[in-house]
Amino acid sequence: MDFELTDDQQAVLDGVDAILARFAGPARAAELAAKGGYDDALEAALGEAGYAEIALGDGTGALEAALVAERVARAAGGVAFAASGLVAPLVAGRALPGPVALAEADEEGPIRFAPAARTLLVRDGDVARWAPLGPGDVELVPSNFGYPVGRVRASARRGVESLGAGSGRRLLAWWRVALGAEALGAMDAALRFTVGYLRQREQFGRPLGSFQGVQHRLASCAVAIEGSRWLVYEAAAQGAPDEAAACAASYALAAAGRVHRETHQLSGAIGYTTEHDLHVWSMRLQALRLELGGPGAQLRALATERWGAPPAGDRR
Amino acid sequence: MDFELTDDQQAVLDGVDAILARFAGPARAAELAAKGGYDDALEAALGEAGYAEIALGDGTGALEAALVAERVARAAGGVAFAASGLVAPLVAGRALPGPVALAEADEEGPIRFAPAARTLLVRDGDVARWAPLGPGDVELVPSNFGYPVGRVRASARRGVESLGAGSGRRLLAWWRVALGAEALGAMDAALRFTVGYLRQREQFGRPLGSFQGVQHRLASCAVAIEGSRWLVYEAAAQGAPDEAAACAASYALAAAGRVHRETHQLSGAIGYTTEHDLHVWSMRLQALRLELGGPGAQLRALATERWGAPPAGDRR
Amino acid sequence: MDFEWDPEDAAYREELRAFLARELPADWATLSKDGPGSDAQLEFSRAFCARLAEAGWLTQHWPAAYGGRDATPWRHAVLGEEMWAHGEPRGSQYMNVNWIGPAIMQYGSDAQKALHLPRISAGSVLWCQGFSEPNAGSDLAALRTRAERDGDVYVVNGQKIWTSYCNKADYCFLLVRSDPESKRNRGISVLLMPMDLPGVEVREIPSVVGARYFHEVFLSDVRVPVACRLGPEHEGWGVVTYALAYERVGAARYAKAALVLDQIAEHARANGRLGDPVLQERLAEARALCEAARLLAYRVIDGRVKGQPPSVDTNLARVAGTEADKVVGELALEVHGSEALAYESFAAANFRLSMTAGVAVGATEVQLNLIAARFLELPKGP
Amino acid sequence: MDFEWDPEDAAYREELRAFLARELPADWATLSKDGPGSDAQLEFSRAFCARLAEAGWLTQHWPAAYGGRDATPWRHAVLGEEMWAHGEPRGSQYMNVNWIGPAIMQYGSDAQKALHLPRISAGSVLWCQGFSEPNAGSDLAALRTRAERDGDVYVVNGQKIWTSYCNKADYCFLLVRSDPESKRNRGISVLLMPMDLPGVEVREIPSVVGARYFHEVFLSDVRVPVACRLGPEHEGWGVVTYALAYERVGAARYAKAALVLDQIAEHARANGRLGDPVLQERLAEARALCEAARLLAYRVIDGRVKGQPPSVDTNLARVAGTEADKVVGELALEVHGSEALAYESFAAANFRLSMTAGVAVGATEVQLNLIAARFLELPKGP
Repeated sequence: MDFELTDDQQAVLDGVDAILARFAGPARAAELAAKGGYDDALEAALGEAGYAEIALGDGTGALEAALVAERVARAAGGVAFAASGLVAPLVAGRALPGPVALAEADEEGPIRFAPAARTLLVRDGDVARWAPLGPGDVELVPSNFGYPVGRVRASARRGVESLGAGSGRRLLAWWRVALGAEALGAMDAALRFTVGYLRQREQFGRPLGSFQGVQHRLASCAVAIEGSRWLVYEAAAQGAPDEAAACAASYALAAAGRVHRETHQLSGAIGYTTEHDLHVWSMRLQALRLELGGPGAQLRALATERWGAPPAGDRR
Repeated sequence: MDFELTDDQQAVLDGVDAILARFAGPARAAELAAKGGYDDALEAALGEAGYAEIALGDGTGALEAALVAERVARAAGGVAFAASGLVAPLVAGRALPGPVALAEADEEGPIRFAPAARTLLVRDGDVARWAPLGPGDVELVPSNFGYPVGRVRASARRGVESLGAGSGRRLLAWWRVALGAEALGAMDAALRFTVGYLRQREQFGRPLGSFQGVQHRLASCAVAIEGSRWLVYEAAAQGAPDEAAACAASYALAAAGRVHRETHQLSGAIGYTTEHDLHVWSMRLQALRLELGGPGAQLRALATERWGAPPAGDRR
Repeated sequence: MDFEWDPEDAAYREELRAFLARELPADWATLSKDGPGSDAQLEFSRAFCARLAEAGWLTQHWPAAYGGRDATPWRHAVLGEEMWAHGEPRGSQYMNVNWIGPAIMQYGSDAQKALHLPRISAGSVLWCQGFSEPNAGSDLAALRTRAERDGDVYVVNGQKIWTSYCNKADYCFLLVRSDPESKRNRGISVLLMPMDLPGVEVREIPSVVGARYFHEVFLSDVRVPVACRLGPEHEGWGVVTYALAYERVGAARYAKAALVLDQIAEHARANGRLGDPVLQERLAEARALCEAARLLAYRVIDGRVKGQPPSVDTNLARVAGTEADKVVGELALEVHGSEALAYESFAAANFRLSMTAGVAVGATEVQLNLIAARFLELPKGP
Repeated sequence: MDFEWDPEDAAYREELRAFLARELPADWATLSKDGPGSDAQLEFSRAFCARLAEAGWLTQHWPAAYGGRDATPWRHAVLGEEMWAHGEPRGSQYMNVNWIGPAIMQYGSDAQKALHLPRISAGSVLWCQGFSEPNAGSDLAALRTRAERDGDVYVVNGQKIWTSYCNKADYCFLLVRSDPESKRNRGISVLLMPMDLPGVEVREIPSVVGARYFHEVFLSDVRVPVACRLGPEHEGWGVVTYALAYERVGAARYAKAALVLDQIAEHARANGRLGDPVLQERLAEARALCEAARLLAYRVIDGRVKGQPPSVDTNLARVAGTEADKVVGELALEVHGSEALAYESFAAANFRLSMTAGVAVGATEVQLNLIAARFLELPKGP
């Protein structure tokens, strides 16, 4: 047991932080979001520095990939690193041509990062399939949840190459870990933004952040975020066991809902303008809650994994 | 529309308050609870003053009976007024020999007030049945949720006399209104106790009740209680329409859970001792949440009534 | 106690619904997606309110002396519920009729009454409110916008923020500090400022809620005639307090939330998911919140009918209305799943508008403070 | 980072479980229903702890110099989890080994060490803690119990409240104000007071949690030898702070909650209700809370292993542990329905014990204050 980063892990994160400081951040995210764009420059920079291979690297693996995915989300990076750099290599056993978008075969709604993706990785029951995405396969859908999203033609959603029996289950588990890591990074940043704002914002003659009613709500968010952190890290480090992955996603997506609600409630009107940064993370938190059947589906999966509860189907 | 008591209603409540001041209150409740007893003196006093007939009275009806049930619960009265004085007459069209206990035919758990009841009113699908209870029919069950409870023999739970088609539905609706009224009275008293305690209790040099973190939580409870109040009153005044009754019970039982949790959390250790009064109301709030399938069953019923959602069965 | 609608009020509701069915265009759902502040809806409101005025309903609750019908607050509440439930086709004009008009009746000069009241009751004028400032959010008394007297005019300098509707507004109900030496809620005046005066500059604040939702208003040496002042100089706090007391019932958010909730349930049914017990319980929880908010709002109306002074009932109702609105907004997202990612989707539109609940009506935290102080009588913190 | 147990610790857990399976009597579930403070459980703990001591595990985490094995905090955490998951058969003695012993090692005289440590490590002595007072709950520094020096003794007068375990205790770890002129956390001393001294009177506070759960201790002219003082006079605050730093990991409530949760799921399965989606989601929510609390507690242990000073991690872990415990307690009631009305039922027993979570470990509000101040670095209120 060891809950601190190794020197090597710290070096990995220092490296990624340096890249993110140059190529990411809320201002860049808002700029990209306005046009539904993808951050090719960040993608290239991460690729050049070797982060695309980190999940299957020499001395690095899933945990390091999850840590990077968290950092990218915290910096509101406009790339599909969680899918391309964490999920795809760990399911396929090799890197797939990125950017990668993740899909469920029977889900017809818009898909995150699909407009920019070169590869679609699809869960189709017990198998995962992947397919290259061509220009005519995706229709861009206007959205203001902070990600480029698009609808993928039904034929393209079926995928081409199967990754074998059991790969559907692995995809599900890693996808859950990835959602947890992305939610963690975005929550952390949303809370930090809000805390910083409330520290300096005065009302009724003193900083809003000094009111106990405000403090207790922020402190509860901090507990939810730190809880998410360790569940995500543990699930990633252990290779995404089904139960741990469902548990991490369940907890982190519930925390994401709470952090969205509280940060907006406590930030007031500035939370809604694109001239302050909160929306960059908070809207993404909601988008993450719309994926993979939503928080309820993760909870049901956890009950099934933990107690063998009969699968109850999705709520939608 | 009129949200204030009429003079007649005020007179009814003044009368019942005078009786409760003499025969009820938390000290008396704690004394009775210690031995699982029933308050025959209070029952007699209410009966002599004519309150047993208020639901079918001259110029009084269901709303007045609900108001009295609320007052009895607020004073922690140890009598089954809600069942005997509100539910039974409105379902049967006449008073049944009191005290009345309410049961579901297929529910085997302990029943509130059964040890003292002379009549069991049973919901059995679409009909309501009632039966006299004899001495051998009920086994007293030790409990510390503030009510005398007992198990009723299966044969007695089947009831004797049917109240006709549709009476089961009416019983369900009035039972829900009664649960709401009892929860309302107990919540109101629990919150008032807690507010009073926190006003005077000092910590870190000032009254606990002056801390904003505390105030916001108590204020949220107040909203939940006042919301329960009007939902219960409206449902009673309108004759317990199925939807309104399910709505009142749904909201009030959710509020009861919240008020239990918050009043105990904020009162600290004194909430657990029988030397302070909080437990008298708070434990009853939990008992009410254990009845009639619990909060979830009321919610499902509301969904069925409102949107025709297919009945999903009880959670237990 | 009595929980039945007066039969005439109930009949009026039916009449109003028939009117709405006739008057709202077929593409109203699309038109109203960006909320009452959108260009489309503000524009629409001029025609719609004129029709409401023709029917005698726009200012029916005003005294007959000012062209109204002395309708009861209950009758007016029916209008408010139906309007909110249908996306508030009056646009910003609900402010005009609810509290700007009444404030002018109470404090206005004859000239002000003659200028403004007929236009408001005809539905042909748009107003905005200039309250919030960059450093005074829920704390109105901290305002800094200065109005210096220069003969017959006030020279106004300052900045208002989070102003809705002002891109199309003809007038602004503007709070200014007329006494530069004053503190807190003293030394404030109200100006009925024409928005076309030189020095008034409106800038949209881009927002995730929708286009044209929030604005900043910059005021640079705006010369506002003293004749535009509403009420006594330096005593504007009383004017605002009076005006907002009319606003105590607030928007019928619960009516909107209840209607959206029915639509969510309908969507679930259409997709064969209404049998899911989790969804049933979530829908029912939300329904109960809407119903509680409705009755708590009715309690406020009842107090008003009886001429009682504004009370903490308003705060209780607002907290409940906000909660209902938020829960329904979140539920819409959850039920629609990834389809909600689309900006144009029903769920995303409702979620965006529900996000602002609790901020728009004065932060929920302020309401909770007031409930703690006035209803629970808890001691004040330091 | 590494989330795998050391193989030896994992093997130890198995060994411990086998030990518990052997040592806990068949009626342990009934015996332990009233919690670790009940007469039955305190009595049982003497025999049980003696067996743990024989196995070398009771004080394995103590230094070898004091008869321990220098076991790591991780090893000790395995013991803590298994004990809590099984209803804490050590009774009150977890306090002895966790922090009373270590405080005596650090501050005790040779005579105190010789007297107390062997008995604690043999499992044959019961302690209670005399901290809370009627007017000083979570605010320890407000304590008023006076200890006036009279030659070789302190004459102690005052009252302690909410004291658990003291009906059977041999000693009390007692906080007193030894300097009558002092304020707040100065002028406090710690006394290792024998409970059989004249003037010590214990009264049970009847409680809904269970029999013998809480007590008051009245201290009337109790003459406590000065030799019983632990650490320097008037500097007891430092002693307590040191002792409670050992307690920073706290009870493994999450382990108990997780086990109870599995039992609830088992009950639901047995009754054919595990297919209900609402129940599945509620169970899973609770499971996730337990797991988060477990990992947050591990973070605290990790800090301790590394010799880091106590940090806000403790507060995060406590809030999470409390929440998990409460949610599981409420869920037990809900799943068992009216059967839970019976005092003897599994659900009622768990609910009663879970009710005290968050109070017993220092009010959750205090933990939240500390997280706001230390972790979020929010400004202090007035």
